[in-house]
Amino acid sequence: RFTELSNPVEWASVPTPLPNVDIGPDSALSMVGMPYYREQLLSAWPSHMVFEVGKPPPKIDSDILAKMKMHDFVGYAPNPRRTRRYQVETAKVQEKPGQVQAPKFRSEKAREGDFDDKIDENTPWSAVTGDLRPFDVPAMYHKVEIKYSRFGVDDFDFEFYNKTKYSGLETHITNSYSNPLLQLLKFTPMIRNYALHHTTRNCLTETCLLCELGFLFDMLDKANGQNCQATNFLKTFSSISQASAMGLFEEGMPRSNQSLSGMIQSLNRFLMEKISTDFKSCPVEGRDELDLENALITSSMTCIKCSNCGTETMRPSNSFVRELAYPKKAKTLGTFSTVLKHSIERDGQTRGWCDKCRRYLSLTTKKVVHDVQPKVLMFNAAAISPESKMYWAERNWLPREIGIVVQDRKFLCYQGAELNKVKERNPNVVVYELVGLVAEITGDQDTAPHLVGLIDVAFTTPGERKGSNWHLFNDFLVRPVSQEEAMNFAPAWKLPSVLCFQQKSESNMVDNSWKNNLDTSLLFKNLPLALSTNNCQPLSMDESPTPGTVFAIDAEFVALQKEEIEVKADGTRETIRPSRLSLARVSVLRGNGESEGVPFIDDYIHTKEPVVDYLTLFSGIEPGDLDPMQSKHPLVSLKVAYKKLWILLNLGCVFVGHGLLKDFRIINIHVPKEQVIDTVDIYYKKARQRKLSLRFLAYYFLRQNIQTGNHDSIEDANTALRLYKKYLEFEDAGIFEQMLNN
Amino acid sequence: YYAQQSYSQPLQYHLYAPLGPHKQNLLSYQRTVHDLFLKDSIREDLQKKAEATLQILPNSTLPNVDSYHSLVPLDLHVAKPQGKNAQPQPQSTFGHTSWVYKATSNKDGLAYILRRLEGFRLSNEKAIRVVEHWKRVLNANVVTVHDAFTTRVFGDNSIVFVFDYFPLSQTLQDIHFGPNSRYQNRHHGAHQNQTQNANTEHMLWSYIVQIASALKTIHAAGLAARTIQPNKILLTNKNRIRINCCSIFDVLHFENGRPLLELQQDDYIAFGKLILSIACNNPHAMHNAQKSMDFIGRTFTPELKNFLLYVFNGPASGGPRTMDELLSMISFQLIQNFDSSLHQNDVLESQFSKELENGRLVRLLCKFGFINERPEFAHDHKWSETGDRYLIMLLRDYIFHQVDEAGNPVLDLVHVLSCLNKLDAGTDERIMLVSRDEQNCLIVSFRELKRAIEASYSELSKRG
Amino acid sequence: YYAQQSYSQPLQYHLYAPLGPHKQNLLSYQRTVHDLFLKDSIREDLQKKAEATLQILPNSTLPNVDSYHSLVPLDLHVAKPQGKNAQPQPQSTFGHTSWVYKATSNKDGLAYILRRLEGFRLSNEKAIRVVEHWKRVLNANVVTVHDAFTTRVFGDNSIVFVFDYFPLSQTLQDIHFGPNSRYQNRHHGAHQNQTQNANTEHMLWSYIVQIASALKTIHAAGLAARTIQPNKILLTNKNRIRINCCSIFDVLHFENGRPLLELQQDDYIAFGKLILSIACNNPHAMHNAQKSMDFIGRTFTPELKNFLLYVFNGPASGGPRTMDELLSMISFQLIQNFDSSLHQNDVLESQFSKELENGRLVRLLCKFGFINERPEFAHDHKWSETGDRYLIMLLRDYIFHQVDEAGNPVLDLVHVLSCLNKLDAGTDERIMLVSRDEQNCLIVSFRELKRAIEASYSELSKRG
Repeated sequence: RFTELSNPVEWASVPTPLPNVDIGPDSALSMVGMPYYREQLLSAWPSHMVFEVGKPPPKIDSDILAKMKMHDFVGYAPNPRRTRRYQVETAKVQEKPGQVQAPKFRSEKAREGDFDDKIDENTPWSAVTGDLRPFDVPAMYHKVEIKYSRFGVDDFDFEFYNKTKYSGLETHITNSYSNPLLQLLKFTPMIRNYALHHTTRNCLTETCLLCELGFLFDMLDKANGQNCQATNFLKTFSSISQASAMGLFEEGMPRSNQSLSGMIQSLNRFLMEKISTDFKSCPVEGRDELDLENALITSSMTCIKCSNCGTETMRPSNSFVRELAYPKKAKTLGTFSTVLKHSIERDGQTRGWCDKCRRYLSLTTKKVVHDVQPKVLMFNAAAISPESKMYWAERNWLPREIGIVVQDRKFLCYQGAELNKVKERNPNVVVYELVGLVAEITGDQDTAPHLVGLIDVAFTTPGERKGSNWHLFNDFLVRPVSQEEAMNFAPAWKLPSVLCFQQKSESNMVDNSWKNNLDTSLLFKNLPLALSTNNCQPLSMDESPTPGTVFAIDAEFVALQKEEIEVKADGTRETIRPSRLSLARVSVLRGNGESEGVPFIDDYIHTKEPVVDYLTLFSGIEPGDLDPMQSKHPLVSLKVAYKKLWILLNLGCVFVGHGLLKDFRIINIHVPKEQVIDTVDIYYKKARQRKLSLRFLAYYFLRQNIQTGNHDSIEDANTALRLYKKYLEFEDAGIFEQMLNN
Repeated sequence: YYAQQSYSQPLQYHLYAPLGPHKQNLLSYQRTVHDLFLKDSIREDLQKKAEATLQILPNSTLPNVDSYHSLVPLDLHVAKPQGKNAQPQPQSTFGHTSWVYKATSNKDGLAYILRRLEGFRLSNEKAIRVVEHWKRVLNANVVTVHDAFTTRVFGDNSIVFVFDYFPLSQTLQDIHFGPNSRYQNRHHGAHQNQTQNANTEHMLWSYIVQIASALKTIHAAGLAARTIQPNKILLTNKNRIRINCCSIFDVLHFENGRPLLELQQDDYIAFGKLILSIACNNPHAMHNAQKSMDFIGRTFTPELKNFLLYVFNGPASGGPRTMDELLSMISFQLIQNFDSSLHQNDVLESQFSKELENGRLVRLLCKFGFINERPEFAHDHKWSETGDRYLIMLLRDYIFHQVDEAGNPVLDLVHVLSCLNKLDAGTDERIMLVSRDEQNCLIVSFRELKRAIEASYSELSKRG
Repeated sequence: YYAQQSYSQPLQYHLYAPLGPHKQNLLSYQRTVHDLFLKDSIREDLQKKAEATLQILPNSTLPNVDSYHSLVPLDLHVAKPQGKNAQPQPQSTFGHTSWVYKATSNKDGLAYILRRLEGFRLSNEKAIRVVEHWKRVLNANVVTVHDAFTTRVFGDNSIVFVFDYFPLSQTLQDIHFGPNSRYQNRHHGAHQNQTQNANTEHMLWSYIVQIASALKTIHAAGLAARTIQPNKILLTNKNRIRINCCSIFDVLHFENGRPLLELQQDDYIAFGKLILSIACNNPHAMHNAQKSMDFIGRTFTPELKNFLLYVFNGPASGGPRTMDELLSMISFQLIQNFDSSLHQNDVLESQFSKELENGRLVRLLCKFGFINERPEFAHDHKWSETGDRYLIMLLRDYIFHQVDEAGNPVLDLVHVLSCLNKLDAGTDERIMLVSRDEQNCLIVSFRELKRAIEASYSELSKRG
């Protein structure tokens, strides 16, 4: 039966035969035609949709690539399931997680009236840890950059990066990669003490790095958290040709074959040896000239045994720095102390000449450590090989303390609970504590690696130590961190380079007695070169400075490198480096007494580097002035000029001058506020926020025209002194405010 | 222009792709679907031209002429179709009733224009041989003549000239002086603003340079154009003109042949008249030549006036006008037009390459379609979803199945196109594919994926 | 007029009609003129260019620079890549170690050339601002500079100039004097035949006209090119040249700025040297200027010699060379090149008109791709493989999974395209889909299938 009103059966249409065309690789697709259409085509896309072009190709996370196993041409790896399958990256520009924006310039803040510093100091640095993937570098480890506004470096808010009382070191100085190692040495009490004591001596060697370390450590102490620069240390270091030969200089090294970690380890070796030598040339009173060397060196013998005749020969092999060697093919990862023992003993096989057998044979070598134990044990971690990275990936692998016993030509090393047991039964065990370390931070491919220091600053706290106090020293960024944070590593981005242990008995032995032993002879001497033309009279013995003695000071500079700017594609301009200035002349005048205003220092500094700009108008220095062959002025080395000022500083003298902040920065000295009287600050109208020039002040208050030609530091220092005296007069009469407002 | 009977709806170009609203204020890295594909205006223009070329007259009674068939009469006076059944009126030019047809050659399948002059009796064979010379005149600003022959298929004695066909072209007459001209209501230059005058002058120079180029080729071939008149010059593209109907006068007036030099000098004057009338926006500008020249002097640069003075009066030294002189007079404009035509080339090439790219992407997407999810090979080990085909499937997901954080689909055409392009080129970029169970990542380069697709495809075609 | 309910219409070929003037019967000498700029195989050429543009460097350690990413070092001395791992050597030009990279801008997604000079320390902001003037120089024979900035992301102080990228371009140095130059083994003109000499002269004039065009724009902008040297001029297409590296010298030598007039006059002389050395096929032709000029006189037309005499010696009247004089001197050649470039426009347009459908098909196939086999909606009832989506899946099988009697796959692109076209338009033609288990037939029209896809797609975009 059929229903009467059945729907007609639907049949497929009889298709029209297809055009007999062949669509080859070069033929147009329009060879197959379109039917006529009366409505919008299906292929039409809505026009409101917005698509973005120009996105960089997505990056595959490095940990996935690390786990990838190749099979044919496909790399397989387990899916970490960080996002959904094929989830789009929403951010147009992939920002590095945890990147912290540079703070506003001080001048910007001042303009915007933004004095609100109440932001929780932790926020910018720690808020991001939540979202970090295992290979992401936390914010505080990122390389920090100084920004320069048109007001120069003073406008940069260093405080944003460091709210501790431990000063950081600035970057943008040649070879400042060494900053973390310098900090590590500073917080190793033994080395600190030796350096400062040495510096008080009359060591005049220009290339003495121990002196420079002393100056630097003193500056870091005095700055008490303010940013410092290792300018003079690095300048001296950079002038040592031996260091250049060892490849310790940043400049001129192609980026590709420069392993920063390798450089800092070589530097470590070089420095230890260099300061030991420096110490010998001018030892501290009452100490052996080998004192420092003995404190640093691990002396050992290499025992070479012939495999044929069994003859043993011994050769001394001393070293300041031990390199860690990681056992290969170890079934289980050993502890740090087993690695240490392995590294020190270093059994090995070599082919060599046997005197007895008179032929080349395979020899077994074994290192034997004597019982002399250094006070400071430096290790280079040399964590390059995959197996070494496996060790450092272990959590809490690095022990806080290790104990070493050398008995019967055997080197024994203990840690942890075992050490505590050994301590009880063996009085000969020497216990070392970890002072700190230098670690290399490798970001993603786009950023060059850099170094940071992780240091327990508690060791240099005088007196009894209460627990540990770890700090991160990332150039001028300094932050307290947990011990957990400091002593754990992540092979993807953080690996140790240098480890520093110190004998427990030396901890917290902070010796500040050097301040009482200053050799001040330099102040009273007229060096042969210093045949003064500027009525310069050296201090007589009855003019010996005492705390509070006032001196007027002014310094002049020349430029060694022009300012360098960056102009981006969008036209924004940024100063990358302000012009690099160098001290060219410094004048110090007596501030009181009969000879008030008479200079006793007027040093022109012998400058070896080429000068790109003498800035003659401002400095009064003319080409040739700093060249001993041409100069008509007495030239001294930077070290001599510096040391005089340093002695005055440590005698507690007070410096009067105009705009001294810049002068001190370039001299590379930190003078505590109590010891500075700056006429810029005295004659500062708070309401107008304007700094007044020396020339204007001289004209207005002293009715005197100065700086009519090129500047002259004696004139300027003298003017500042007289302005100060004028100020004292006004103050005395109680009319200073009134005078200033006029 | 005829609508086709059996498919009475003309193409709805606006339905092709939505016209908008186009988003304004997009950032430089943002695109809408319109920016990713060919511009609608270009596509529409080309499609209309193609459509016009393919237009046929249903139930036509027009005969085949020589090797040409499918004749469609065109009325060049009326650019727009005037209703379905309007009969085109023959023109009367060249002293004969004249018809214009579009026709298809059965030699090469291409469309040509047949221009038929009714009632022409050829008495001297040499007359029609003149066209041979013209055939060799190849200039981008001259409509090439391909043939000339006499015929009686229309039931009379006709001569037919065969020219290149330029669909949707218009004459300068239509454009500047026709009833629908957009220049129609423009007032004389005095009332126009500076910019308008500059634009007009720009156009004039473009015309001058192109006509000069055409004349140079024609004169160098020992011929004279004789048709430099607004109704004999076609505008085939924006600002692109071509001298039409060349050779016809040479055939028609073969007997009373005037000296070549005279005819060529006449070309210069006709050239001047044409430019003058367009500049003055008045077809009769020559009637008051002095006034018109004054106007030119007031409105345009002195160079234009100098050009006109030269073509009207000849060189100051007396003697005939020469192409050399003319060209060096306008060389400055010439080089500018040269530059713009090279620019135009660059634009066309980049558009063209984009379309070719799309063509390749279609082929690629079809390969995807051929390979993926073939049910009949499910049992076949080699074709199962492992190895190459598994990768191809995951790649398809990678390209099309992007999601956002909430798991909602993301329809990102740019992502699709850029993936396909990279795949097509086989770049070394590595991407991370994720298995459907989300357990594994597969890292593979586009180069390898391309190879995998090619292998699968050729496997498939071997079976086919 | 009839209802078309169940009727199938033939597909119309209206979208494919060859456009433009037809030139099938060209004589060989005509070809040289008209194909002056056009590559013989545009398709292949464009495909290669697209591939070169997309090429990336696997495992690259090159950083992102400003807004540019995916850097690929190019060695302009060696046009072809020398194997994957060949390290390109830096060039030392402009007095600095110099690198050239291809990079993609994240602002507009286009490829650019970054030219990096190593060890450049900028201390005067004004120097780099010079580039602003150059950015406004837009000429079809000048490689446009887009940006200049300094950067330290390479681990040194570099200045980077951003130029337009021309894939597969070569310098005139490579082409005429390079080791693989096809001009390498040509002997001096005396041994060449007339045709070869004519062709060479043709090319020379083409170069001359193009450089003149570039110089005209540059000089008019108050600048000087300073880089008219064979290794600083790119050939980007057949006979199409562009002056490269403009603005670099202006920035580098900003401090010791020489007067503009002097620099511009230097451009003329460099122009002459370039043409002379190419004409003599000897990079050192200037070393023996007299002999070289004699050779020119013997081999080429007097016009070429006159041109060279003018650029070397300046006008007979003394005084500086001017563009006006130069242009009117070469206007004859200029108009020929103008004609050629218009011809090229015609050819490109006609090629282009065939490729109009590609974009549409890509858009259609992308919709398919977005809808089909989305794994994440497998659990969702509406998105499961029933209803609309089931149909779409069967349609996909119908389009792509055709088999022959033996069950072997049929890979018929024409079938695919005609289905897609019918689907796109939504015709009433009904087709029979077969379920995957082959138990049921579903008869459905393209119109309904189109609706089903539209519905699925809009559902998808609502979620997105």
